[in-house]
Amino acid sequence: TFGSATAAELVVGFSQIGSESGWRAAETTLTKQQAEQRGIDLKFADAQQKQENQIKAIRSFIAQGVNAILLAPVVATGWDEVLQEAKDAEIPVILLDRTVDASKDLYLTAVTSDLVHEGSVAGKWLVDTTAGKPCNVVELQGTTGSSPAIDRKKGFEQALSGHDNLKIIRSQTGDFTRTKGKEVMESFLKAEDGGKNICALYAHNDDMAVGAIQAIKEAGLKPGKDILVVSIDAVPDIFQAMAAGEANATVELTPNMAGPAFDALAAYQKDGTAPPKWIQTESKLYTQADEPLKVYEEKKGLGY
Amino acid sequence: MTSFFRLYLNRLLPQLIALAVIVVAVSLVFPGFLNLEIQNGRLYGSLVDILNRGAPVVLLAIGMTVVIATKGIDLSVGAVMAICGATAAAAITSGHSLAGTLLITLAVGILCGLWNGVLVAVLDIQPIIATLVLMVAGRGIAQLITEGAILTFNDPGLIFIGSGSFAGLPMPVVIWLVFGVLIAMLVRRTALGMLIEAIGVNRQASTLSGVLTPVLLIAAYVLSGLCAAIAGIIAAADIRGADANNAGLWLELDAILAVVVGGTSLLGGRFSIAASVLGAIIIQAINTGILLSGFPPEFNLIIKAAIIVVILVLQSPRFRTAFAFLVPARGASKPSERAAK
Amino acid sequence: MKPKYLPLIATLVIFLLGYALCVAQYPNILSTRVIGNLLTDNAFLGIAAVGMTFVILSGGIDLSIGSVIAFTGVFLAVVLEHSSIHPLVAFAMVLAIATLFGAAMGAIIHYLEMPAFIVTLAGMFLARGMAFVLSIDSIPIKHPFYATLKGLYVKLPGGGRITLIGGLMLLVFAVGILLAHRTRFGTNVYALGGGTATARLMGVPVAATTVRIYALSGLLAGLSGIVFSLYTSAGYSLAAVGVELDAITAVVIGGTLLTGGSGFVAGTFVGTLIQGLIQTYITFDGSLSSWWTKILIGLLLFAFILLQKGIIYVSRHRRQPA
Amino acid sequence: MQTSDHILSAIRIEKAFPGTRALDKVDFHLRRGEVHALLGENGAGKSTLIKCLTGAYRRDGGAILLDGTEVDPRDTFEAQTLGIGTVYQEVNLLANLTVAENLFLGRQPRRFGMVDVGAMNRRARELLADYELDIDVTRDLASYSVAIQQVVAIARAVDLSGKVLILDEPTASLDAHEVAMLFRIVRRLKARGLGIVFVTHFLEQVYEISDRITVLRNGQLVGTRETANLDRRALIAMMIGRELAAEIHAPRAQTSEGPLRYRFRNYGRKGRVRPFDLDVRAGEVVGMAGLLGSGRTETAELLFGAHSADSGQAEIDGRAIDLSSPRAAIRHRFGFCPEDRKTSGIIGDLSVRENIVLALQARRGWTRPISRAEQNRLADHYIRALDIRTADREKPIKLLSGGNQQKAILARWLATEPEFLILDEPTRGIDVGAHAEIVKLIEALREKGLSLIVVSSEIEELVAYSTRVIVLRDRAHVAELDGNRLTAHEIVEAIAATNERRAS
Ligand SMILES: Nc1ncnc2c1ncn2[C@@H]1O[C@H](COP(=O)(O)OP(=O)(O)OP(=O)(O)O)[C@@H](O)[C@H]1O
Ligand SMILES: Nc1ncnc2c1ncn2[C@@H]1O[C@H](COP(=O)(O)OP(=O)(O)OP(=O)(O)O)[C@@H](O)[C@H]1O
Ligand SMILES: [Mg+2]
Ligand SMILES: [Mg+2]
Repeated sequence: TFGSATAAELVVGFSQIGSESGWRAAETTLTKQQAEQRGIDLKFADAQQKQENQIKAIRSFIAQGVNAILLAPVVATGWDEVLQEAKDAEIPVILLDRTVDASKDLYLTAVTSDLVHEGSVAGKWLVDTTAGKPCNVVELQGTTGSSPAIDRKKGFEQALSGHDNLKIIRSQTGDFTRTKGKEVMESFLKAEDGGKNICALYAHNDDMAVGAIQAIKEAGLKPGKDILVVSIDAVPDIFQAMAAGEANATVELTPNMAGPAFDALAAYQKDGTAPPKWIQTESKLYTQADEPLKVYEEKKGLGY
Repeated sequence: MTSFFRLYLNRLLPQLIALAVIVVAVSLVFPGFLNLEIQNGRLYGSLVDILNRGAPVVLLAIGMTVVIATKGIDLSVGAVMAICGATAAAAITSGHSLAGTLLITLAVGILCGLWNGVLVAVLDIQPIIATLVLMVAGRGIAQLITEGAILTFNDPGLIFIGSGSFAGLPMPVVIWLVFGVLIAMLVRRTALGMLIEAIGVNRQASTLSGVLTPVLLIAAYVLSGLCAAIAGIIAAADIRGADANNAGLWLELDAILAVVVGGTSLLGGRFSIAASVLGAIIIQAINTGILLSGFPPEFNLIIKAAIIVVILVLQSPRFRTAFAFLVPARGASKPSERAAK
Repeated sequence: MKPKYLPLIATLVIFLLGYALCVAQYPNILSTRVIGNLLTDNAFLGIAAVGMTFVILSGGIDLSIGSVIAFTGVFLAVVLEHSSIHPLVAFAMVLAIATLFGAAMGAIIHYLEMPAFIVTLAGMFLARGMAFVLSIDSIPIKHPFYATLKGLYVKLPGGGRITLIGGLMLLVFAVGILLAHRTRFGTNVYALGGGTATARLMGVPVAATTVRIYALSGLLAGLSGIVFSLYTSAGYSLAAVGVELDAITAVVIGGTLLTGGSGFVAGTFVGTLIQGLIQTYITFDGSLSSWWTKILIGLLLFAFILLQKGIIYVSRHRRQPA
Repeated sequence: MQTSDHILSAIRIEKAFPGTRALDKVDFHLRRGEVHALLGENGAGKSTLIKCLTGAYRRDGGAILLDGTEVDPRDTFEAQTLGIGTVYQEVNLLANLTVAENLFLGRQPRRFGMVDVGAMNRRARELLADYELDIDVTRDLASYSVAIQQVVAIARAVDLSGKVLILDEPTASLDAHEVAMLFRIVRRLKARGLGIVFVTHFLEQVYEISDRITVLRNGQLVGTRETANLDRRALIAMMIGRELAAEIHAPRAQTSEGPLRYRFRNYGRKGRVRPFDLDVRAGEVVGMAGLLGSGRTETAELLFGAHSADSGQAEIDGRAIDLSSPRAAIRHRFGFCPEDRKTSGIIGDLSVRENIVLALQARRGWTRPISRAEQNRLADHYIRALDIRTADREKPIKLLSGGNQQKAILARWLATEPEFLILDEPTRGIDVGAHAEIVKLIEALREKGLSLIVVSSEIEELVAYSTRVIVLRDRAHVAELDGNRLTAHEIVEAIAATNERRAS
């Protein structure tokens, strides 16, 4: 009974980046669900995409004396000082979905996927699918300067290197949004001979891919056949597109980062077991062969 | 009538020249730029894309012009777009008819405008701050409606507004053309335009002359809200979903920029809706041009800033007086004036 | 008391009231730790807002400061990583660049008679664009000198601390107050806000003053960028998006008229603290979803403005001579 | 040309604005120790000449000699450092700065690089003491009346003028007492050897103070004369280029009293005007006299609904009416020409045409626009009728000279065909010719059966056209003079009865 009482009083602060995408909304929902299931009192702080707000939030958490802090860092750098403060206050910090450039002893563990790896999974799928046939690829980048955009580009390029049949002919930012994805794709299509020059699209997230698919259709081409579509995140809507044969593959970034994080925290609180410094989530590849409609139904209710 | 048009052309000349220069410059970098063809019964080509993609900013700029003419500013239009897009998506997915959905959405836009207008006209709060409240809170309201997700819909009627076409033109283009002409007629065929300009130049003197200042001020913000609502519907219909997080994000700045590129002073007074529409098209032409040019995206902002600075410098009053002899606008129109008579 | 102090007093009263309410709900907010954090966390905003106050007092606006902050950070990070230049030298370089950048905008505004809103909007695109071109990655700054600077703080009883950057903000506000109210330049700024044409007729050097105002704003944005880079030990081109709006808000809820000519640097200080307080309160509450956070910030902003109006209205009416 | 005794010479000054030649090779010579009146009709170019002299405008041609050496002030600051102090037309100080800051802007006393506010305030008080003004110099200028602001502007210019003092209609908003004070100071400066340029439309003042007169007409120099050798008629002829037919102060025509139409009972507003009773008949001109700040403008604003009354009621033809806003008043065919035309009169960026039709359009509502042809007709009619000097009706009104702006605002109300017209200082800043026109116009309107309320600081003028004069003091109506008692002397007596009370 003593143990359960302390568990009930466990207060965890969660500094979330914001709510800039459906994926992040799902992550927030799942984190809250997981906390509720475990009887954790979750203090949630939305940083509106600003690092300074996240730092303020962590400082406030420390001032309030929470038992642990979850941090989804908006950017990798600049956390040393505030993490040191948390450490001084003996509050364990767990990083969610992105890592930081700080000494590893400043946080308990990081539950993340490997962004570079995601890009290379997508790239590898394209390499395998085209099987040596020449193919011009256009790329829709995420927000310029954001770490997913940089790493997913890097991973994709790594996977493509050495396969001279694959060429990235155009690469622009679509700001991770559907609207911009559609607009940029429209201009790609115009610029590349009405799209006849393009054989595949790689989008840094599914939302841009969904927008681009519409642009491809409106240009009179068949997405998924005339132009292969591969993207990252595995949000529900892309499975609908895959079911309709309009998208070919997506790499999952699971929104359930909190589950493993809370497990690690519980173990640590119980008997001080230090978890590994990096708990990597799986970057699973989904293709049209994976019963997309079924996956869609599973994911629909998660708050994407 | 001819002199009316000449006056009009004279007013729009700098914007037309700027647009022409950009179009020529882009088509030099990208030769296919001017191609137009009929595909699936609609015009297809980069120029059409500019008109189509520019729709939200054009619509916002129409409302913004009137607000700015009253010496105000409306920072909330981007957020109102998001609210209205979310409202439309929520309404249509919860089973309302298309007409009902549109009515609800427009009403919400008008309500937002009313809120801003009351803050400015009745509570006498400075426009930037008054509309900042809704700018900050509005996106939250939009997310409250969609619960942070992208609310997708499949209603063909609503989708038609975003990607259908009418008489060969994309629907968004048709909508802003019709709406723009309507509003321009409304302000210029009635006395509204003059009264609004009077308020913008000297609110106190206008009130003393019997102008119904508070009502007109509120009306200006209501129009801006309405424009944002239409823009929000178009943006949502375009991607078949309401993206509360990103719809209209920072578009208020583009809209203000469009108004200024169109030559309307931020200090209020004289305004031209046609010029603001051209301003918006110029900005979209820059954006599309950058996308077509194939530069790495890191350079987007620099290129955009540079072009805007050049356009603004060219139409700044100082520059125009200093180089008046280069611009034959006034001098050259004289002989033709004589010829016309 | 003179009527022109009313908005300032109103803001102060509102801040104290708000603070008392927060403390009533979360007594922890009274701790020196929270107070120290309030200064440290808002240092960069406060410094930038001082520059913004001068700009707004003169009847202008500067939308470029957020981008300049980002540019400064990236510049410092790149310079410190790729060369052996001492941070102090790099600071001097970046301050010079930021000042020149501001001065150039001021010159364009004055000599080409273009609206400040647009010139600085272009400046905002340009500065962030330059940051992108320097580097799109976020670059950590690992220079030992940074660690030294961050180690400088005054411990308060109760675990709070006044850090170097928090202290710097207080210093900048003090200097700003002197500059506004005790120098000819300061009076000239108010004069421009009262009406450029009149000011010109009265012999105010309009050109020099305008250029200096935007140069000052650039300088302070650069300083704010240095503070931000100290705060985060990194340079990142996407940092500080929208800080200009926060700064404008701080200035305006501090009681300065956006139309220029009336207001106080000290008010901006309180305005900055009010914004920090809203943020702190929301984090302490910790139960709000992302969207309710935004809505609440908007509503609190509205409440502050309304309250300010109310206080001014009521006291004006009471002072009306019978 | 010998320039030895000329402290300031302007030679063949040219200045053109789009559509107007404001100055056409104008020569102007100012001697040491003289008061030189610069006269001309509205729009003759007086203010423009002054602005060219002080560098506020860049001149297109010509030269300026100060003390025999050519100078070229690039801006007003340079002119100030050269020793030219100027009061520009209309109050041109910064309302948001304190009185002391206005006085010492750009030359605040400093200690250790910081402005020494204590010293500045002390010196400001000393400076104003010369003008018998004992006010709190640390308050914003905005908190003082137009008259006080004007005195401050004069004090500043005088203090700046090492060699030359230029006064562009400084007396427009001053009363006799303040004018006398100003003239004392001007004479003192003159004795010190300064050259003083004085622009005004009050010919009495010209003859009282000036040594020489230069007249401009349509941007051209008409001539310079010794004041002593130029009689009034000749002067007016020089200014308007013909003989002025009617005598300016024509004796008041006997009036035929119309029916009582407007009744105000116990009408007032706390803190502004003490409740008063006022009856106005059709075909009657009620003048309002009083010192500056006595509450005339506030009474006028109250009657027009610019501020709503909080006591008493108003009636037209025996029916109670609501006058809570300008619109309500306009519905009852009220019209109001405000005293401060810059902030509450003109719509600067709009054209003369739009300014003239504005009130009419506002009353008709936005759905019933006045056609462009009708607007043109109205504008042209009033431009001709009131002799508004403008290149064309599409010129932005802010580019008109001050007097012509005033006429355009008058036209705005006449276009609405009002029945009750409130004019606050309608002749301020208006030239002799136009002055006579406006007086004639007031008479004509009265004869047409209108009721008028006219606020004016020119008592002679009030006597000329009023059927009755109300005297105000300390925001209260204290006397009503009509019939035989309606003389300048009686009015002055009524005003002066408690002059000692207006200390502060
Ligand atoms: N900035 C300007 N732009 C265009 N025209 C102007 C400008 N300033 C003055 N004018 C014109 O120049 C002429 C001379 O104006 P000015 O103000 O010098 O007259 P004034 O003699 O001072 O008249 P008043 O007695 O009414 O003050 C007028 O026709 C006026 O319309
Ligand atoms: N001595 C004073 N000190 C401060 N404010 C004053 C003083 N005298 C008048 N005022 C203010 O200036 C304004 C002048 O009052 P008002 O305009 O009604 O008087 P007026 O008789 O019309 O004088 P004016 O000829 O200046 O218009 C009022 O608002 C009053 O508050
Ligand atoms: Mg004049
Ligand atoms: Mg008056």
